[in-house]
Amino acid sequence: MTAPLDVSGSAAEAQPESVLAGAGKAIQGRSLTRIAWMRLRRDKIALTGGIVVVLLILVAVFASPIIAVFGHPPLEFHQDQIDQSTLLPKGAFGGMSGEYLLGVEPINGRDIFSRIVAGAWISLLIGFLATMLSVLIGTTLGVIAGYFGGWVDLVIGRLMDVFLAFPLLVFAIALAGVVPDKGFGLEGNGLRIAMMIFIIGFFSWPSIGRIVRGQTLSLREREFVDASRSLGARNGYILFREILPNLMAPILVYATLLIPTNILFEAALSFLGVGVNPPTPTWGGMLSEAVRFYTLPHFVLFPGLAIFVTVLAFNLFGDGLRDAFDPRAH
Amino acid sequence: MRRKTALAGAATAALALVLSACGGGGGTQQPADSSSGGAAQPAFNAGLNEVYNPSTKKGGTLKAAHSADWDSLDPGDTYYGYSFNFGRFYWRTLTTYKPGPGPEGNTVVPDLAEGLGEPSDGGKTWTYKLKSGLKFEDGTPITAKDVAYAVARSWDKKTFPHGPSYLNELLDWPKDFKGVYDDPDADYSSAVEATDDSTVVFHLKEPFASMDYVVQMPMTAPVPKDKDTGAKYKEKVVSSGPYKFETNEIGKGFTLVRNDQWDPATDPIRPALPDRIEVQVNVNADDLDNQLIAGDVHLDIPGTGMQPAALGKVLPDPALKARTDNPTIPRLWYISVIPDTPPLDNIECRKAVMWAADRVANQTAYGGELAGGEIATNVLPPPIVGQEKFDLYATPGNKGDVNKAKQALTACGQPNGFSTTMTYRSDRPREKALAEAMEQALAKVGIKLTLKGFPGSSYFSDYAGNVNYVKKNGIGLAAHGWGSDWPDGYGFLQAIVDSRTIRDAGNYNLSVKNDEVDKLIDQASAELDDAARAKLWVEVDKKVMEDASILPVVWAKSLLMRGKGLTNVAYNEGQSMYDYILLGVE
Amino acid sequence: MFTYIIKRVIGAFAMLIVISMVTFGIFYVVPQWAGASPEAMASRYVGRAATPETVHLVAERLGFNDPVVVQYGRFVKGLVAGAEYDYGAGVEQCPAPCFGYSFISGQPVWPDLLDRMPVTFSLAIGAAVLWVVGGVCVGVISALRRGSFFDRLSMGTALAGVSLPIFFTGMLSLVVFSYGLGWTPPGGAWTDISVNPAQWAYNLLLPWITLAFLFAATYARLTRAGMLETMGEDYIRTARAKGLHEREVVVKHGLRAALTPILTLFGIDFGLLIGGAILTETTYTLPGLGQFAILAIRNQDMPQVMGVVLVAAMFVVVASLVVDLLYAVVDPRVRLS
Amino acid sequence: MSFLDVKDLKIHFPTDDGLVKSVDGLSFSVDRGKTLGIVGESGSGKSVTSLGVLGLHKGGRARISGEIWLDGEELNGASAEHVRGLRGKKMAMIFQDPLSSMHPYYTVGHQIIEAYRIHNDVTRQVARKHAIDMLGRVGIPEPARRVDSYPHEFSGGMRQRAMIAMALSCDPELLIADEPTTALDVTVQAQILDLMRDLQSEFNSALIIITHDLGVVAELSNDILVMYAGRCVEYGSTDDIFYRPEHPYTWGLLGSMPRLDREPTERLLPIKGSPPSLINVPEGCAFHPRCPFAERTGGKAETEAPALAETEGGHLVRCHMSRDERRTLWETEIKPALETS
Repeated sequence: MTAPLDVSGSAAEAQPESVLAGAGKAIQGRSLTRIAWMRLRRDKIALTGGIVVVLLILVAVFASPIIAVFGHPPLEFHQDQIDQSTLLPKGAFGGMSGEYLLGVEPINGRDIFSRIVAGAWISLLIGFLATMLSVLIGTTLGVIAGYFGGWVDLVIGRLMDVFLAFPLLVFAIALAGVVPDKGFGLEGNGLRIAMMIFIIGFFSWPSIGRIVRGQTLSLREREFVDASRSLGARNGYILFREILPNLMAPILVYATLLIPTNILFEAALSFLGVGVNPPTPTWGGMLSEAVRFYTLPHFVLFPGLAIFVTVLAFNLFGDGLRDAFDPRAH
Repeated sequence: MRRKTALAGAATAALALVLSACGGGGGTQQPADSSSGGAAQPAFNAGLNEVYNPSTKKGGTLKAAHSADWDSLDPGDTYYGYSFNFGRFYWRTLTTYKPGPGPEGNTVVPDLAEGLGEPSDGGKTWTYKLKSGLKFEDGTPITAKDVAYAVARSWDKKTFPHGPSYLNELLDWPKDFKGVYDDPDADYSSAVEATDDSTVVFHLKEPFASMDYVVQMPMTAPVPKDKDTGAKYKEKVVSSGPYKFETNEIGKGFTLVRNDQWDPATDPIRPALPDRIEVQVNVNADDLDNQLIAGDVHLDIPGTGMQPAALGKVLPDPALKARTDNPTIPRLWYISVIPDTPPLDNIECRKAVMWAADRVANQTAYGGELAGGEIATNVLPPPIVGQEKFDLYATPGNKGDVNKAKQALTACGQPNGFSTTMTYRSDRPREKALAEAMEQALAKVGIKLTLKGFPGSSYFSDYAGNVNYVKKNGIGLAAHGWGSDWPDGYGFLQAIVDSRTIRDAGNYNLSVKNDEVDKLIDQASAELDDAARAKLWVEVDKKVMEDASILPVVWAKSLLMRGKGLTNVAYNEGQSMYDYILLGVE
Repeated sequence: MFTYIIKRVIGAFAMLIVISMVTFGIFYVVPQWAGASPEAMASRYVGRAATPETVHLVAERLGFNDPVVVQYGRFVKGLVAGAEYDYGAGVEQCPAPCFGYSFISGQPVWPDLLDRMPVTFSLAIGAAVLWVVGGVCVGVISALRRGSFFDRLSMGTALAGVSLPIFFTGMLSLVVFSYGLGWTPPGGAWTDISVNPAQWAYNLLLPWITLAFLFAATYARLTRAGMLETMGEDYIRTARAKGLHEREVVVKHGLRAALTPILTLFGIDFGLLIGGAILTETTYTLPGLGQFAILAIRNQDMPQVMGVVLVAAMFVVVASLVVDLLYAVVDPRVRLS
Repeated sequence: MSFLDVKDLKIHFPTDDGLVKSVDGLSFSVDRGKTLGIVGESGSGKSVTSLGVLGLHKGGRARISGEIWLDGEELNGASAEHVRGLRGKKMAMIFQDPLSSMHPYYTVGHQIIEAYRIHNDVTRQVARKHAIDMLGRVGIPEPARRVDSYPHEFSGGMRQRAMIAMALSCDPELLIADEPTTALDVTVQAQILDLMRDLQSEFNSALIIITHDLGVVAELSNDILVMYAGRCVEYGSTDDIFYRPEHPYTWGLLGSMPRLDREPTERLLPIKGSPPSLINVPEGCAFHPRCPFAERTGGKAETEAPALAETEGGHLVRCHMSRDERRTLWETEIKPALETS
């Protein structure tokens, strides 16, 4: 599966030249960030996405109190809710009730609502940290490739090709299978999560690397870079003072769009059974258990919807952010 | 070989068992009219103690499916119960389990042989006389040489790594024997020989009584030497039974058609009803259940029961439930409590685990009473001859006893509990559910479990059955399951509780390392009297439970569904599933 | 052009070698670091309760006692020059490319891979046709009617589409259309096109649609963005000024240019997909390369894993090469060197 | 009535930020064989005007009003399809940047053939011959070979010639050239202008040249229209504009015109500031914030929009200053400054 990520530049419509020329005067002097913020504030859909993202983060952070009020501990068995012969929930609609908001799991009667709330942090944490890792690797290598060009660019370009040609999931599954119990000062789920962050982040850097490389290439040719080079500035100075600051906007945008992709990746790994160790709940893991009980719609639906809403929210927000930063879009 | 003594000890004892149980066993009746009439109305467990829907009508196509794949179709390279059972459509062995329902299914009857084996030399030599008129599918007669050759080829574990090793260990193979492939002219008559066209003689290193049970395994199915292609033979097995291969695509399926060279006069035990048998492998398990319910498939080959989604459909529906049988099979699902891992090296800590476990939750994890099995209180499952049920760790409602567990923890010096790791096979959802249930139950007494799943394919080789791995990673508990090759104490217990079988990797005994248990095993193996021996195996069982190194979960039951239009359906205890060779279609 | 192809092919080979070494390392070296002895590795492939002798023999036969370099060399030699397989009663020639024999079933890997390719190809090609046609059409219409109800609806759907994991949509579609309504066959249904084309299509309909939905969403978004951009280009104005019919302006001048970046993406997507649509095939239990890969990993069947990984990587490499060549054909400004 | 008669043309674009009045009440006319120059800074609405005449804003978001009479036919009210049929055939356009204005994926020949075949029912071979012929006529050497080249394989001047060949392929009666030489070297500019003059006399078409550079239209045009902020500020014969200009903006343009006898970097009478946003056109006279003489109107410039008024003989000026005041300024201050420099 490839990242269903829109990596192309955004659109510009045929506009009378006067509009842009005229607008150019009015907004001169404002920073790009402020313009972007102004645009973002007007984009209701993107704002909705952003608000949902914030809510999700809050849910992940305050999972314990939420569960305490609305549910039962996510690992707690409620076998009294289960029909002992079929092992399915006794109540209608998968045992949904005021007590168990989204019903209970078959076999052990765990509270699905609580498990979904408790599963949020894994998805978000891995989504965020893996993205940071790929941004770090992608930006470093992309800037180096774009700035220095020549054989360095060639080698890094080939490296990106190799990564793109890797059957990712196969590797992820294989690697996850051979990871030991302890290592790098971590053990158990800590190591497991670190490994997933590593796998996901390490394999998704080329997408951001390519964008950064392209941007660096064009920045390198700009006058201000030429100017400081002619003044004898060192590479390091040019890179950190002049190129990187100008890369911040595209990096921010594509990082935001990479998060949902990585969340989907995490869900896929958990779905294939190589995620964090049970009984820690994850949305992908819940879905993979639901496969065996496909006759229970609620068991399939809720974790799936949780993934969907999260990914959609990030996509909406990221799209809005990109439109806001990309002057051609408006 | 540590195993030798055990085998030798078992020898004469088992002999007595077999002879008495068989009652001179002739087994010449047609199974359809064997038992008391048979049942025709669908009812729950209708195929358990009698033949359901008996029929002698020939014709039709039996459609069977398998959610995974055979280890091998080669009689010398297979070790799955369903394979032993199903293979009898296209192979015949010296003996076989008596077909049909009821306790007699545990006994063996001659198949290729005219009668059961003739022991001599105090049980060190076993002679089998072949029937006359036996032919391979190409019309060439089956001779004793073909049987001896089949046994000799199966010795080569390099070529046939999957099959059982009993004959490798029992027979007196030449010292420098390299196998029939590496040394085609080797003389292996010191182990097995054809003294004439119809006489097969086995020479054992030590006396051994249960030879008739061993030769019912497919290593004795004849293989013509000139058609033998080693590891590729499974692609084109030459039939000695009533059906032969029409097509065979490894990994997809195969079709069996009638073998016109098979003479029913030589074979009273196989009614051979269908004209054709079609087998699909690697079918999605849920789809297989649905097809079985709908009637598109007659038979689920592995015979281990239905998937949870189907159970949810079948159990509440009386009409569907009436099509099922629910036998207890000689299999125990359990948890190894590994004494190598501190603090489980202290027996009190192990006992704490015993007391803390919620047996009902564990049973539910395994699929509940019908699909999972009866709550197990000790190691030996009920179908094992002489089994006794006892419970050293009885708790109210089987829900575990926090107080007793805490007392044990205190006695262990860990009053606040401890942390350890539990492994399970990640491709087995029931083991995962079990691990989660254990995590919950043990948490109540302060024992913190970390759960780790591993692929089933390398579970015993690389992880739970690998001594180094277990020690290095501090594995305290491991989900496990075991079924017996034949239904006595030795057949069930030896591989999983004898500490002397333990080696570096690939172990099945993960946790029982107790000298007293080993001593009792030797004692039981040497005991001649049936009843006394059975008692001794029960003693082994008790000792293991006292050692608290095995936490029994369930004595497995499988919920089997009789396919629509299937005739002559009967559960056979020896096979632990439906007796496939009896089946016919309407 | 010719030297370019040669260069790329050499580069592709180098990439495959790197990938094969990494894969080999993961499956052969990492377990040893974790402390697995050759015997421990061999005991994965023996039957229940195998004796130590059996395990030792199998370790010897599978070559686990040799240094890893030797084992890798043997693998490469098999690929390049073929290999011999001793099946006991004789020796079989396994012609190049010989990916070896399954450690579990003893079957040669390459024919198994060939056998599964039609499934994955059928899945990928059918879905690709749907998603390219569907995604591009929707994208073009959305771009031309920017801001219309259709645009909002289809872009909303598309965004939802890229946000849905395929194992979720796949499962839902099975629950609804197969188990619920009975309109489509259950998972795992596969008929070769040469046996019955109608049945072939019927069986694959649901996987096609589900997979296409995911990708169509991406392609619709990309096409829309690309169309908006190209339709603002000067040459579109020129085309209009020439008096061209609007449809021709859109299709011949606008779409043609808008599709080139999509071609690149399509090459990568399609290459990855024919290398094994793991999640789709898992969800619908289709016997394709993706399922093969999952089974091979679960069974730790190393020759099968090596085979499927290399074949999958090869498809990606070939697809990207083809795309680059096509790019030069489509866009005359691109010069290959 | 002239061959092309545009009356009170308004082209407005609604945007998120407000209504953009790109063209706001423009009237002009051109006859066959005559040339009109439209001059103004970028953003003054010249290009929008030309696209509007061609009907290229139809169907978009633009709000268009006014009348466009071409050869006795009103185009603004006509159907889009009808106007499309006229485009390329009756009226054609040459664009500013030939590299971006030609499709990069098609050969030059293909693009000319395509243009020709829309309006002429001929075979590909005939059209190809015609294309080669046209390329030859615009002065492209070896046209039979170059016909299969891609735009990016041409030099800038060649591309513009090809562009002209494409525009002329159907013998249009009205030809609009939008900054035809802006993207070209000075030497090539002259060649292209010569070519256009020759071709115009050959085809006897009406020609509109749009440019920000008065120099371009000096020799070519019969009439010149000076645009500012979507409106006409001065309209007259070429002589009027060059020798008797009356609008301060025109003076500014003249002052910024490069001349051979002047240093190219030198800009006399530069126009301070930049063109206004068309969303917020300044109150009163649109030019007043940049006009050095605004204070002479006594505040009128900030409050009241001046009308376009005839000074004499078809010479129109939009300015609050009186005719005499303007003429005096021109004669006493501006002209001498321009001449002495």
